[in-house]
Amino acid sequence: MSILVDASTRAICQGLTGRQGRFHVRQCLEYGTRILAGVTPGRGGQECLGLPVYDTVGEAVRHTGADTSLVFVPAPAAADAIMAAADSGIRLVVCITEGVPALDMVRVKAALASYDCCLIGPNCPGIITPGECKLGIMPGFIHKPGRVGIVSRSGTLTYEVVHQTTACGVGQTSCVGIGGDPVRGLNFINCLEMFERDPATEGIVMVGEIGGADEEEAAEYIRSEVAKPVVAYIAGVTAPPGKRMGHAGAIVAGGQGTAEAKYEALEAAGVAVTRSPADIGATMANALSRRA
Amino acid sequence: MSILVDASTRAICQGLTGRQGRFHVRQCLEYGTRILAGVTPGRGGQECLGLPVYDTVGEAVRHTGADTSLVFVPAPAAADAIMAAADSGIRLVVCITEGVPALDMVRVKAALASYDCCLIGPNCPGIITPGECKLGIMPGFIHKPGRVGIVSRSGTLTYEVVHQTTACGVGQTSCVGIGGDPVRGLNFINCLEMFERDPATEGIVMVGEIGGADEEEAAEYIRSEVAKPVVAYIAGVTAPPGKRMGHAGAIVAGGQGTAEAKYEALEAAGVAVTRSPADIGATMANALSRRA
Amino acid sequence: MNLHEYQAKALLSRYQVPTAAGLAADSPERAERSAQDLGGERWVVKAQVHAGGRGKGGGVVLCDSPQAVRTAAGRLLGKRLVTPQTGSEGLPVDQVYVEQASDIVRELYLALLLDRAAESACFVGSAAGGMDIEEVARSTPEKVARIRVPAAVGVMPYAARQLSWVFGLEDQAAAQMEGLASALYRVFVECDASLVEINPLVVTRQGSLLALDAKISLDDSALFRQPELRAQRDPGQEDELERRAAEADLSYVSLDGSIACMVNGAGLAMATMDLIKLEGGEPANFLDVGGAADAARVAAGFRLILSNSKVRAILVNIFGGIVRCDVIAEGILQAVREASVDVPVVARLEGTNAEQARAMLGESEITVTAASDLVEAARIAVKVAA
Amino acid sequence: MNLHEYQAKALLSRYQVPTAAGLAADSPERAERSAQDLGGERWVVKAQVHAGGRGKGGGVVLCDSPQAVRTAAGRLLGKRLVTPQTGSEGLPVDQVYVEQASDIVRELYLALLLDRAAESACFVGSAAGGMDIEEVARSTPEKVARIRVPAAVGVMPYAARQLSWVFGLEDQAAAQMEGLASALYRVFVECDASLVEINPLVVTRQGSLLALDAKISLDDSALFRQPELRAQRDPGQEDELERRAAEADLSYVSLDGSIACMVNGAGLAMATMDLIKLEGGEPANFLDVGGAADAARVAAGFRLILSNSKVRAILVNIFGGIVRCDVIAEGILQAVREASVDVPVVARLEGTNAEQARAMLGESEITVTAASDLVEAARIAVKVAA
Repeated sequence: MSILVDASTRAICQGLTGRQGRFHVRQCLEYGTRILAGVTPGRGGQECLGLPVYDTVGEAVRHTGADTSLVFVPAPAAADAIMAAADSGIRLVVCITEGVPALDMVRVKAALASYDCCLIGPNCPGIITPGECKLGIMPGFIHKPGRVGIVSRSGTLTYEVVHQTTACGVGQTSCVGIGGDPVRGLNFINCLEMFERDPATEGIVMVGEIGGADEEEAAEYIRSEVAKPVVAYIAGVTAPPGKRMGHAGAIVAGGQGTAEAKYEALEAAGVAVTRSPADIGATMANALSRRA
Repeated sequence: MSILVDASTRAICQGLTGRQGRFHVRQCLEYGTRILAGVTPGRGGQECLGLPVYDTVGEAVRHTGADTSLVFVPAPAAADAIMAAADSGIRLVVCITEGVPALDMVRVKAALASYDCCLIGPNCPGIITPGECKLGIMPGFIHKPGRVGIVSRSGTLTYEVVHQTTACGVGQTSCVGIGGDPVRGLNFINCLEMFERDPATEGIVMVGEIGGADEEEAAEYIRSEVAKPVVAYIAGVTAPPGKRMGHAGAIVAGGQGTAEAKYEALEAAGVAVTRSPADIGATMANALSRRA
Repeated sequence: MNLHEYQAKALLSRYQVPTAAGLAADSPERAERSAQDLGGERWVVKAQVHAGGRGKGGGVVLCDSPQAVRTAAGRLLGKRLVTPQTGSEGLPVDQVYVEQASDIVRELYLALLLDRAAESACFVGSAAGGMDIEEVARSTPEKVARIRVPAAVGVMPYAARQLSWVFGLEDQAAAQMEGLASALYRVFVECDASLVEINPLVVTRQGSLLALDAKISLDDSALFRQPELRAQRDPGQEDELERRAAEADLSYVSLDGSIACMVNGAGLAMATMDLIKLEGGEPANFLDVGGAADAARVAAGFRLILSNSKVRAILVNIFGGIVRCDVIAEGILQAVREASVDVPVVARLEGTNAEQARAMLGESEITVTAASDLVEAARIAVKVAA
Repeated sequence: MNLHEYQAKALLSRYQVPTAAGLAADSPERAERSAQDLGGERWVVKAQVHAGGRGKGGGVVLCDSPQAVRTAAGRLLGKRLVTPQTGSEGLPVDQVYVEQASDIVRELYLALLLDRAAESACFVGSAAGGMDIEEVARSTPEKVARIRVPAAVGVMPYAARQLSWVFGLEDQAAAQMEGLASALYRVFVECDASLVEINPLVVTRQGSLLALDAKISLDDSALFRQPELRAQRDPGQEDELERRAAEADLSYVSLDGSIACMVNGAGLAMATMDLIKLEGGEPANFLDVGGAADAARVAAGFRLILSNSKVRAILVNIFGGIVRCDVIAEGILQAVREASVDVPVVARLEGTNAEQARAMLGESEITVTAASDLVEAARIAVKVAA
């Protein structure tokens, strides 16, 4: 079992014909993911990586029966691509694109509320269910089918956690990179809810970072709604206030969003926090074995 | 028990100082409803029906701790009033106002999705929990505390149903008039869900009418999610297509929204439908006694 | 409220929607002069009525001289046009629209309407234009595409791309589609429309898009902020009784039966009609005198009902809530007295002071049958009307 | 990207936000002439730096003659201004803004910003203007009002009413508030701002509103569609290393410690800094060379790091996913060779071809310590930097 994607997922790629799209979709296909077509306005009728390319998402959906889309279009076109997918009946949009204007996302999030469509990202590594479906830019080989769900605002830091959970043998059910932008699709709480419901997931790793109050809200949620063990790490204890640490969303502004405040909230909610990014896997393995 | 409002509800009235507002709030107060203040921009500091009047909802909320608002403002100001309430922390807005432009409601509904605020109406009689709280224009005396939840798109037709359920002795837990506009707040499904969860509600009466597909969607929902007996009546079997029957939302357009189609969907979902508006109470009483 | 084609096209032109050059005329002479002023070689003369299917009813005439335009206009103006959508009495033709004929390659259907289920504006498009879209939607739903326009984002490029795909447009026409989609949405929002329909939207021989016919319906509730559009209302296209009802702030719809009804509240009014039908009768009208009916409204309702000569009985159904039944009873008696009603009146009054009201009706010298419940009221009305 | 006060006010004026008359000047002479051109009796000379608290740092001078304006400008221009928000090095003053002094009755705080939790624009207002709003929010949160602006509805009248209530405005000022709220939202949306702050917004003796100071921050991700605003960037206000990093498309933030780090990915970069701290060291910087780092980026990263003289050790942490570690190792060796690095370099390479990469580092003539895991890497770096 898993969340959101599995071996039956039928996907298309918006922006397949771009450099990024072609590069990463090739890897997804090699991983065994069923990406069935690409969409690039103005390139309908062409082929790319052996896949048909359509002008519109509607056309691609009609021909492939896809319900999931992986988005690699350039930032100025990302909002349009996400909405095109939602309006064409796509149920899950994974938007890798970095640098999407925040107000575009404000509008897209408001509009998505009326669609039955789930967005991951933008500015995220994507989602993977090890051994079944990889929709994103993460290195597939570090994953191992297993018992732990991972949700993270970071990219390479997620790979680090995956690496640790693979190394200590617990493996992963699904790993979701929700992205580093201030306004984004899925949030911690959405993923926690899905992992809590997923029978195969025995524990959850949550990797947060400075900025915003999502981790604090997640802590509240965990306290009342999550029975499975949760391990959390928050990056950015040493980050100075007022400075954007790479991600658009990673900034301590107005005294809000410090790593310390997040740790406190999570600890108060009974989450097993670790202050060392090197101990995440071990802490999770530990939590699972205490349960067993 | 009840849904949405009860003896503890603390309400304000937006548009209290208008003719309609004053008239109906007086009746609500006489019924025992805790309406604590009025809001009319430009009239802050005045008194009306012995209640303080404020310029803004924010001010009224701060002074009264209200979490519910009854709206009687004129149609051009209704959208603004609803949003003012939502943004001031009001959790339930009951908008009686008739004739609100449809596009205003489109925008308001889209905006409300990001608030923890429930809207009833507009163009509706309001909500009542008999013996506890009346927020609307329904005649209080026809109600009787009891076992049946009523949800209806109509006004006086609801009173008819209330009258019947009072007469046959089953009484009501709460009665919600969701209103006759095409775009509105609470829908059948929301109310069905609340009544299903309410321990005091033993059966549900649903009064629909021609236009839209809400009854069909409700039928789907009842089939899978509602265990309590549901009795339904749909007004407008004899209504000709293309003609608006009073309510902005009551129109059979493009062959969609006929009473027959709604009856079929409800019957297929196992709902006890009645074709006679005079038999609704008896059908409900019957359904309840079969259960007992 | 509906706009005429010529009004809709003038509005669309203002938003840069491409339309053929055309002029409205209210006399054959003006029609001829319009054709001359417009220039060209062929013209279309179209009867301006609030109904579709004008072609089938002979309301659209292709002419190859200004003289022929005059003749066609003369045959249409001042008459009533019957189309599949008008009913047998048809609608009066007070204006014709004279337009340069277009060179058409394909006919498409495009509309922007309020989608109740999605609670947003929604494009409806089909490559099967010029036809009855409801029929197309029933028989081949896959040929009708719906593209929502969420309020928070408005029209984004994908909407035009999806429509171009549905229509099979390329090059110039596809490029035009984006501007057209945005323009229609602006019309929709800025004019408080509930429907902006272009049927057919045509591709001309030159490969560009043109709105060949146009229908715009406005949200009556928003007319208070659309004074310019409200002024374009043509009461001549409306059912006279319905128009009079609207002026008295009553909601009335003419039906074909013989039992008139007068009810407070739209839902209860429909329910009353349904009950008449269940009891074997046929309702003559829908009439909602308002949730807060008073004696004056009841009187106005009676006047309206009695204008319909098919009426054989009147059923009054009032659920008195806030309103007191005795006040209504007094209103009924007074109205029946003043309007010298010559058909049987059955009244069912329930709610506040209902007993007292029934007594008043019983004691009156005027024959108003007081029914004790809804079913009895309907039965009596059906019986006396037979 | 931030705008200077004078740029922000020019922008606000274009949207009809009331501001006092003012002119920017880059020399004492121009400042004097600006005062003369503006007219009036008293002027304020304000240092244009990207930081608040200018008053406390002596960057705001009230003058009662053009001569005094010249003197004040002379004292500010060409210097670095230190305020509570600049750090000890301060920021360069290349421009002053000369403005007519206003007659102030009350000072308010008004901002429109992106509310992450609400995922919408949000007004923040407080009657306690002219002060540090974060301090006000901490000590007396009830004095700070937040009013969201949902994208689907924009600014509706209630927003201005609520703000007027929070501010205690009446009459003329309250009437002005509605226009002001709408104008700020237009600026916010049309300029892709992340913050439009007016602090203080003042009520003048004449009873009208005036934006006395203004700060506008723009969304860097949206600058591609704001060419006019992008052109107003002042690189002189930015940290030089951070600016150079941005030009090389790297993400860099200067810190005060001695252990430089270079990491691929922002989250892993922060985690690496945190680990250095946990092991008893202090990071010298945040540096994200990108999730898809290559040899060229690694080289650019080294050049950047080495510009900081406080650096005593370098920790490279690369999680090779899509990227191959052997390629990165080659890049490290080359960069260290070319840049003649004279501080110890510790590298932790994990992921694709990590073994091979470690071997390459071990075999090289250049001393790069290959650590086998994250903790070891941090420990070694802390040890060698001590």
